[in-house]
Amino acid sequence: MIGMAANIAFLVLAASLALCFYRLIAGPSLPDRVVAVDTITTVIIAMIAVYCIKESNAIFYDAILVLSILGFVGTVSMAKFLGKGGRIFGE
Amino acid sequence: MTHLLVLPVLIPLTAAILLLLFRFVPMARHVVIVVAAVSVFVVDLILLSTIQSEGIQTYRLGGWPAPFGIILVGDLLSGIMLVLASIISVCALFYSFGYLKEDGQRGVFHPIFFFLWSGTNGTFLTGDIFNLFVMFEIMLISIYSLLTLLGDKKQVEAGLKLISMGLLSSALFLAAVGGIYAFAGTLNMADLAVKIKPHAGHPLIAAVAMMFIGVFGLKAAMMPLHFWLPDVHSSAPTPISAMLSGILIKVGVYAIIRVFCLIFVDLQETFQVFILTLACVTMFMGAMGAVAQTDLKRLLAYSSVSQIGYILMGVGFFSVAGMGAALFYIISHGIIKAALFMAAGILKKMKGTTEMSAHGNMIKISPMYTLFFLIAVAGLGGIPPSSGFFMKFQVIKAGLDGAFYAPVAVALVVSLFTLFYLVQSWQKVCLLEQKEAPESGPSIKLLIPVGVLALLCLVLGIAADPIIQLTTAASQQLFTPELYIQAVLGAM
Amino acid sequence: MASEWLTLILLLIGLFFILTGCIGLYRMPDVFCRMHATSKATTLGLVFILMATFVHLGFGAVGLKAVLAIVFAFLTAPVGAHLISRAAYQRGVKLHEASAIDALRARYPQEALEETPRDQD
Amino acid sequence: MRAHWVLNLVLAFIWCLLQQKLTVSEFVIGAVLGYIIIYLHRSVLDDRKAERRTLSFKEYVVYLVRIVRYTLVFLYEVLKANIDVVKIVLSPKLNMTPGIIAYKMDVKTDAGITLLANSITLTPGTLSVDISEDRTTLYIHALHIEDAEDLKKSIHDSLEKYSKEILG
Amino acid sequence: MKLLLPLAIGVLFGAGTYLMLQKNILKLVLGLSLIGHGANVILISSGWIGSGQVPILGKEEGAPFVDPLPQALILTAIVIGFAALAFLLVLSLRVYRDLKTANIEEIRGQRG
Amino acid sequence: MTAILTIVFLPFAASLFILVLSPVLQKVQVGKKLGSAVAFVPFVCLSLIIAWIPELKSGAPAIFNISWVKTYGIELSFLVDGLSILFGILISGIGFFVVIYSVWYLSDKEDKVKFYLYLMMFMGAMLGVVFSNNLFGLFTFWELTSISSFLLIGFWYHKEASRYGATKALVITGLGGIAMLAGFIVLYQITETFDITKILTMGDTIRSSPLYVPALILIFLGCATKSAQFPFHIWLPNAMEAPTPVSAYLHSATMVKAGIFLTARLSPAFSGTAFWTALVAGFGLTTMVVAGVLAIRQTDLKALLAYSTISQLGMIMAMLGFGTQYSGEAAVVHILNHAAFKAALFMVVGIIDHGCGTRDLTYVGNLRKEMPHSYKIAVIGCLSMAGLPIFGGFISKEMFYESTLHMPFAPVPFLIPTVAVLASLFTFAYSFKFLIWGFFYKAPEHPPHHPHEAPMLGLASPVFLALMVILLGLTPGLFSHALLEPAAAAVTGQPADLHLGLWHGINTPLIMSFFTVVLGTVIFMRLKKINAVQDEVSASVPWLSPNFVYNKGFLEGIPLLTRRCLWWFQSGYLKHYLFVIIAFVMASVFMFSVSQGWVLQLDRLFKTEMTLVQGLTVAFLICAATATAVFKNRISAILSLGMTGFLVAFLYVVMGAPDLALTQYLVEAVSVILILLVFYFMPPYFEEKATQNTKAVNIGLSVTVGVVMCFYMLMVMDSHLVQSISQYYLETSEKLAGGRNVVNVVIVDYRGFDTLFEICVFAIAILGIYAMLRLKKKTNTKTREATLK
Amino acid sequence: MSSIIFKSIVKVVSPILMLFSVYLLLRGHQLPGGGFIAGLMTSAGLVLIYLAYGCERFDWRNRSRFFYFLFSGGLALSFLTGMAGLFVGGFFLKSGFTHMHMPLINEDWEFASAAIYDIGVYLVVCGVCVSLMTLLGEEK
Ligand code: NA
Ligand code: NA
Repeated sequence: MIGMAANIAFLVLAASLALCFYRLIAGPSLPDRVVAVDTITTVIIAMIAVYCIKESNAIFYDAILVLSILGFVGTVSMAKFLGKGGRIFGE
Repeated sequence: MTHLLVLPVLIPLTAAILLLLFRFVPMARHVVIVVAAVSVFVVDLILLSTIQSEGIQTYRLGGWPAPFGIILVGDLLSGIMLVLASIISVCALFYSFGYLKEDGQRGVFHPIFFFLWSGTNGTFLTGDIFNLFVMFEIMLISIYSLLTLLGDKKQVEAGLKLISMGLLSSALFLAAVGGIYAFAGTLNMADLAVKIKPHAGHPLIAAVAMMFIGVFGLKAAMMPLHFWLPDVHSSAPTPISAMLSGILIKVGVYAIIRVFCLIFVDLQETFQVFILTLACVTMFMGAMGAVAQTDLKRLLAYSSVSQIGYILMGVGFFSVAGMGAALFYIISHGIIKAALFMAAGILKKMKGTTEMSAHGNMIKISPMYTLFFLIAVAGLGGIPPSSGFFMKFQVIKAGLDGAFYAPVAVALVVSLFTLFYLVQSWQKVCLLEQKEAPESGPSIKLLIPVGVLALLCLVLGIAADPIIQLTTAASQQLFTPELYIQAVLGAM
Repeated sequence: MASEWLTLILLLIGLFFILTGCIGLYRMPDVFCRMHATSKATTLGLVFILMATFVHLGFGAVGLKAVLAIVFAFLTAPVGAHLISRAAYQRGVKLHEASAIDALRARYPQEALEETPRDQD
Repeated sequence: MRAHWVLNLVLAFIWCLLQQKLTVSEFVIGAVLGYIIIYLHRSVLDDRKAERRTLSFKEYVVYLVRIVRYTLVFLYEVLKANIDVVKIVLSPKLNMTPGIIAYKMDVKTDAGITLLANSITLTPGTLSVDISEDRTTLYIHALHIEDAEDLKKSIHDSLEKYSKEILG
Repeated sequence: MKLLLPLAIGVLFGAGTYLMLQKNILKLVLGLSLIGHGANVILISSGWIGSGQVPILGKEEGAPFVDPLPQALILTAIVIGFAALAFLLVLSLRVYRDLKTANIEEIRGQRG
Repeated sequence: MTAILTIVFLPFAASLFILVLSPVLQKVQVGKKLGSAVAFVPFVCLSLIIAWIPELKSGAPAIFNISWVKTYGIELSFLVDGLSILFGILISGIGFFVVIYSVWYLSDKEDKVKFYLYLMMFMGAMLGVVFSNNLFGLFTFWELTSISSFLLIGFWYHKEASRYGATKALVITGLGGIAMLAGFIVLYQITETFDITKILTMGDTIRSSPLYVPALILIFLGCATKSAQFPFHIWLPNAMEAPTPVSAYLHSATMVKAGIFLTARLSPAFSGTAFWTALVAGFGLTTMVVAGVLAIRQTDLKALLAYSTISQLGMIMAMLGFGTQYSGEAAVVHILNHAAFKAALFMVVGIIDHGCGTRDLTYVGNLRKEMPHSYKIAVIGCLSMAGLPIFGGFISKEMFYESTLHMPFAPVPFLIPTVAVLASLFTFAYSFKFLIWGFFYKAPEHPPHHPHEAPMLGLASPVFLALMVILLGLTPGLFSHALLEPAAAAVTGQPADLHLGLWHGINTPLIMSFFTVVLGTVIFMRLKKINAVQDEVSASVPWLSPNFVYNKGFLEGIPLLTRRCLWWFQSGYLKHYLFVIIAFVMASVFMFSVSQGWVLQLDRLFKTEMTLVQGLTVAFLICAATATAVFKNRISAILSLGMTGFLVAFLYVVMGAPDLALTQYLVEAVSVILILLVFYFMPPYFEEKATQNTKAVNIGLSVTVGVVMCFYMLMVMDSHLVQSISQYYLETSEKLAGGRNVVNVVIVDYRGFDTLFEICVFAIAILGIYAMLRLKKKTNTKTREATLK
Repeated sequence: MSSIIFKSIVKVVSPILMLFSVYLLLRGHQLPGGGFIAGLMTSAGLVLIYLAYGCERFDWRNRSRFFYFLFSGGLALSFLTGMAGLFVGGFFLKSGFTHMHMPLINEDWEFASAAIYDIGVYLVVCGVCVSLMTLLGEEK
C-alpha cells in the first residue's frame, strides 16, 4: 500500500515539478524563476522524503537536511545577485 | 616487499606538501627542492635497474590485493618513462630558478611542479584505469595552473583553450571508464585484459578503445586533436614548455601504448590503419605548421606535433621493432625538445620575445649557446651520431620491416622538412645580423640545463646500444602482456 | 497499522499543499503573489511530508532530524521569500495591476530603483 | 554571553539528536564541538552589542510558557494561512486586491524583528518584503488589502504581541 | 522506460556541445558542466541493476546491493570536476578582464 | 688499428681541441700560426695513408671493428682498400694544400678558429666516409660532412647569399641523405648486414632481389644529391659563396666526390644490370651535358668552375654507370685527374679574386702579365680540363670515349658516344673561356683593384697541384700500379691492369677527341652569341631551372601554402577547435562500434528496468538540460543548470547512492554560487548573431553528439557481462576495513590513493587560482611603479 | 546591504550547519558522509555567513594564511596517515582500525586510520573552498 501511495505521490510531485518548470521557463521576471527554483528544491526534498517512506530507509534523510540548507543558500545568493546593492559577498 | 615502486610518486608528493608548508621560508624550500629532485632521479634509476634485473615489479597500495585495490606496476616501459621524466624535470627545475625571479611566483610554481611530477610518475606506474584518470587530472590541473601562472594575455587565452579541451577529454575518459566497467566489472588493467580477452570483438570495446584514443590522443596532440598544443606550448613559461613537450605529451602516447598493448591487444589490427593514418597526418601537418612559423617557440610546438606523429607511427606498426623505435623516439625527442625549448626560453629572457626576427647573432653573443642549439637541431634533424639519428632510423627500419611503405615515405619527406625548418631557425637566431644587441647575454643558470640536455643527446647517440637494447626489451615485454598480467594477478 | 494510516494521511495532506503551492506558483499574477503560495503552502506541505516520514520510519531511524528539517523549513522559507521579494522590488518588478497600495514606493522611489538591473529579465 | 551558552547547549543537544543517542559522552562531545563552532563564529554572533539581561527562574518559566503559546498561535495562523491560500489558488477566479503596506513595529531587537517578519510571512495573506533602514517599519505584501488598518491591527494584536513577549 | 536514460545522456552531451559551440564564454562553462554531468551519469549506470539496496552494510537480507564502486568513482570525478570548474570560472574571469570581452570569437588566439 | 683510427679521428681531435681552446684562441691573435699548425693534421694523415700503400698489395683489405649499436649491426668499422686509399690520399693531400693555401688566403680579420674547426671536422668526416666499412658508420660521417659543409659554406654567415647557399646545400644533400638512410635499410632487408665487405660479396643476391630497384634508387638519390647530379646540382653553384679554400676543397676532391665514392664503392654489388646503367649513366650523361651548357654561360669564374665540376662529376658518374671493367678504371683515373686540376684552378680563382677584388669576367681579363705564375697554372689546369694531350685530363677523356664505345645495354648504337662528344665540346669551350677570357681578352670593365700576383705562400699549393697534373699526364704509370689499380679493383671487383699512356695509336677515341677540339673551338668562337641565346631562354622560361622549384616552390611556396592552410585550419577560434575535436571523436567512435557489428537490440530496450521515480527524474533531467542550453538569459541558464545538477543528484538518490547525492547537491550549490560570484563581474549574455548556416551546423553537431552518446549509453546498458569486483568490497568492507559505508570505505581505503591525489587536485586548483587572481595584480602594481620611476 | 532578518537567521542556522557538517564527517565511514561532503557543507555554512555579513568583515590578510595552512595541513595529515600505513602496516596507505572499550562511559569506540585520513580530506576541502570563496568575494 505504501508503495502504491509512494508512486502516486511521485506522480503528484512530478506534476508539481512540471508546474514549477513551467514557471522556471516562462518567467517572466528573474525573481519568478528564482522562486520556481526554490520551489523545485522543496519539491525534490519532498520527493526524497517520499522515497524514504517507500524504501523504508532513513539513509537519505541527511540529503533532506542538506538540500533544505542548500536550497536556502542558493536562493539567498540569487536574491543578493539580483537585488540592488554591492557584491554578493558584501555586506 | 620493497617500497621502491611507490617512491617516485611519494617523494615528489612529499616535496610538494613540504613546499606548501614552507611557503614562507624560501631557504627551506630550496633545500626541499634539491633533495627531492636528486632523490627522485636516483630512485628512478635504481628502479629501472631493478626492473631490468628482476622483472616487472608491483606494489599493492594499502595492501589490497590485485584487482580490488590500486596496484602500481613497474615494467620496463614505466621505468624508462620515469627516468626520462626525472631527467627533464630536474633540468626544468634547475632552469626555473633562473627563469622565475619572484619568490611569490616560485612559491606557487614549485609545489605545483612537484605535484605535476608526482602525477606524471603516478601515470607511468599505475595499473588501474581509473587511477590513470585521476593522475591525468592531476597533470591537467597542474598544467592549467602553471600555464596561467604568470598571467600573460596569451597564457590566459591558451589556458582557456587547454582547459576546455581538457574538461572535454575528462568527460570522455569517464564515459569510456563507465563503458569498460559496465562491460568487465573491473578497473585493474591486467584484470581488464583478462576479462575482455574472450569478447575482443564486442562493439562496446571498440567504442571504448576509440574513446581512449580520443582522450590520450588529445593529450598527445595527435591530429586533429592537437589544436591546443601550439598555443599552449608557445605561451607557457619555458620550464613548463620543456616539460610539456619533453614528457607530458608523451604521457598520452604512453597511455595509448599501455591500453593497446594490454587491454585491447586484439584490437591492434582493427586500429592499425587508423592510427597510422593519423600518425602520418600528424607528422606531415605538424611539420608544415612548423615551416610556416616565425616564432621560435611556436615553431618548436608544431615540431612537437610532428614528432608525435613519428612516435605514433612507431606505435602503430604494432611490432616489437616499431614499439621499440617509438620508445627510443620518446626518450630522444624528450631530451632534444626540452633542450630546444629551454634554448628558446633564453631568447625570451633576453629580449622578451621568441619571435625569430627579433634575435640574431647569437654566435657572437654566446658561442656555447649556438653550439648547444646546433647540437639539438642536428639531433632533431636526425644527424648521426646524435640520438636523433637512431630515433628516425629505428622508426623507418621498423616501417620497412613491416612493409609499411607509404608511412615510411611520409616520414622521410617530413624529416627533410624537419631539418629544413630547424636549420633555418638556427640560422635566423644564431647567424643573422641584428642591429639591436640585447642588454646581456644568456644567464649561465639557464644555459647549463640546455647544455646538459644537448650533451645528453650526443651521449645517447654515441652510447645508443644499451638504450636500444633497453627499449627493445621493453617493447618485447609489451608484446608479451602475459608477463604483466601474471605480475599483477599472480599465476592464473 | 495505525502508523501506516497516519503516514498516508500526513502524506496526502502534504502532497495536497505542495500541489496547491505549485498551482499557485503557476496561476498567481505576479511574483509577490506567487511567493505567498510557495512560502506558505509548499513549506507546510513539506512539513507534513516530513512528519509522514517521521511517523513511518520512527524515532530510531530518523532521530529528530525530521524536527530539525521542519525547523529549518520554518526558519528559512520565509527569509528566502523575504529576500527574493525584496530583490524583485528593487529590480523594479511590477506589482500586479490589481494592487491597491504600494507603501514601499516611498522607500524606493522610481529613480532609486536599479536603473539597469544587473541582468535583464 | 548568555546567548552563547544557550546556543552551546542547543548544539550539544542537536548533536545528540543527530547521533540518535542521548548519552553523557555524546552530550559532552556535542558541547565541545559546539564550543569550538561558537568560538569560530564569534565575530558573527557578536556583530551587535547584545543586551544583557538576567532572568530569574520564575521569568524562565513564564518565558517558556510564552514560547509554547506563541508556537500554538503561530501554527494556528499557519494553518489558516494555508487554507486561505488554497482557497485563493484553487478558486476559478483569483479574487484579491494585493498591495504593499508599511507597518510600524514595536519590537526592537534583531531576533524579535526576525521572528515577527517570519511569522508574518508564514501567516495568512501576508509576506514581509522589506525593512526600513531604521528597523522600525516592516513592509508587508498582502493579498487582501480591503482595509489596511485592519490588517495592521490584527498583526499587532496577535503575532507582534507574542513575538515581543519572547524576544523583545 | 529504459530508453529514457540513454536519451538523457544524449541530451546532456548534445546540449553541452551546443552550448560549447556558442560564442559566450559563460556558455562554454555551462556546456562543460552539462557534459560533466553526462559523464557521471554514464558512470553510475555502469553499475546499473535497476534498483537495489544502498551499499551500506547492516541488513544483509533482501535485495542485492547497488554496485558501490562506480559511486566511489563518480565521487572522485565530481570533486575533480568541481576543482576544474572553479579553475575554469576564474580563468574566464581573467580572460574577460585581460581581453575585455566575453565573446570567444573576439578572443581569437594566435592564428596559424 | 691505431693508424686507421688516427687517420679518421685525428682531424676530429684537432677540431675538438680547437673548440676547447677557442676561448683562449679567440683572445690571442693567432695570426698565421694556427693554420700552419693545423696543416700537420692532413700531413700526418697523408703520410699514414701513403705508408699503407705497400701493405695493400700484399694482402686483403684491412678491416677494423668497433661495435656501436649491436642490436642493428651498426659498427664503426673501417675498410682499407685501394678505393679508400685513393680517396684518402685525395682528401688528406688536397686538404694539406688547402690548409697551406688558406694560411695565405684568410686575412687576419677572419675568424680562423672557427674556420679550422669546421675544416678539420669536415676532413675527418670525409675520411670517415671513405674508410667506413659499415653502411651506418659511413652514413654518420656522410651526414657529418653535410653539417660541416653547411658550416663551411655559411662561413661568411653575415652574407645573405652564404646562408642561402649553405641551407640549400644542406636541404638538398639532406634530402639525399634521408633517401639513402631508407635505401640502406632496404638493402639491409636484402643482405641482413650493414657490413660493406659482406655486402660487396652478395652482388648476385642483391641484383636478384625484388627490393633491388628501390634500394638502388634510394641509395643513388643520396649519391646524386651529394655529387650534384642534375637536377640536384643547384646547390653547388650557390655553395661557391664559401671562401675559396673551402670551394677548392669541397668541390674538387671531397664533398662532391662522396657521392661518386659511394657509387663506386657499391658498384660491385649493384652494377651490371640494365637498370643500374640506365640510372647511373643516364644521370651522369644528362648532368654532364646540362652542366656543360650552363657552364659556358657563366662569367663568374667560380661559378664557371662550379658548373664545370658538376659536368665532370656527371662524366665520372656516367663511367661508373657503364659498369664495365674498363669504364670503372677510367672513372678512377679521372677522379684523380679531376681532383688535381680542379683544386689548382679553384686556387687560381682565389688568387684572382684576391688580386682583382672580383672574379667576374666582366671586370677581369688579360691577366697573363699581371699574374704570370697564376697564368701558367691556369694553362696547365685548363688544358687538362679540356682534355688536351700531355695532361692527365687527356688520358681520362680518351678512356671515357673508349668506354662509351663498349658500354653494355646501349639503347641506340652511336647515341652514347655522340652524347659524350657533345658534352665534351662544352667542356672544351668553358675551359678555354676560363683561360682565354681570363688571361688574354681584355675585360669590358675595370676591376676594383689593380691586379697583382699572390705571394709564394699563396702560390705554393696551386703550383704543386699543377705539377701533379703534368705528372699525371706524362708519367701516369707512376700512380697506376700503386694507387689506381687497387682502386680500380675495388670499383670493378676484379683485379685491374692499367696501361695508361698518352698515345695508343690512332683509334676511335682519338678521332672523337679531334672532333671535340674542332667543334669545341667553333663553339668557343661563337660563345658570345650562344650566351645571348641562353640568357634569352632563361629569361623567358625561368621555371625550366630546378632553382625555380627550390626557390619558388620550396623556399617560398611551401611556407606560403602552409601558412594559408594553417590560417584556415589553425584558425585561433576555440569554437572551431572544439568543433573539429568533437566531430572527429564522435564520428570515429560511431564508425568503430558499427564496424565491429553493433546493432540496436530493440527487444532488450523495452524491458523496463527502471522504476517510475527514476523515469520521472530522468524526464525532468532532460527538460532541465535542454532549458540550460536554450535560455537566452544567463541567470535562467544557471538556474536550470543548478536544477540539472539537483536532478542528477536526485537520480543518485533513486539509484541508491546517498554519498553521491549529498556530494552532488553540495557541489552543485557551491558551483552555482561560484558561477554567480564570477558572473557578477561579467556582462550578461549578448545576442548571439549567427548565420542560418552556422546555426544549422552547430545544431547538427550537437544532435550528432547526442545520438552517438545515446547509442553508446545503450551499449553500456546492454553489456553487463561479468560479476563486478565490487562483491569483494561488500564482503570485506566491515571485516577488513572497519566501515559499513562501502562507498566511503572504497574512497578512503581501497582506493585511498585516488583520493589522495584528488585532494591534491584541489590544492593545485586553489594555488593556480590564487596565482591568477593575486600574482598578476602584484606584478601589475610593480610594473606600474617601475614605469612611474 | 543585508537584511537583518537574514543576518539573525544566519546566526542560528550557521552553527547548526557546522555541527551538522562535523556530524557528517565523523560518521562517514559507517553512513553517508565523509570528508568531502563535510568539507563542502562547512563551506556552504561559510558562504551563508559571507552572504549575510560580507567577507570584508574577515580580514583576508589574517585569514588567508589560516586557510592556506588549513588545506596544506589537511593534505599533510592525509599524507602522513598514508605514510603511517607504510611504516606501521607495510604498505603506503595501509589502513588500520581498532575497537576500543572506553572505560568511563562503557562504550565501544572504533578508531580507524581512515577517519584521520578523512579529516585530512575535510580540512583540504574546507580550506580550498573557503579560500576560493574569499578570493572571489574580495575581487573588485
Ligand atoms: Na574519492
Ligand atoms: Na572531470
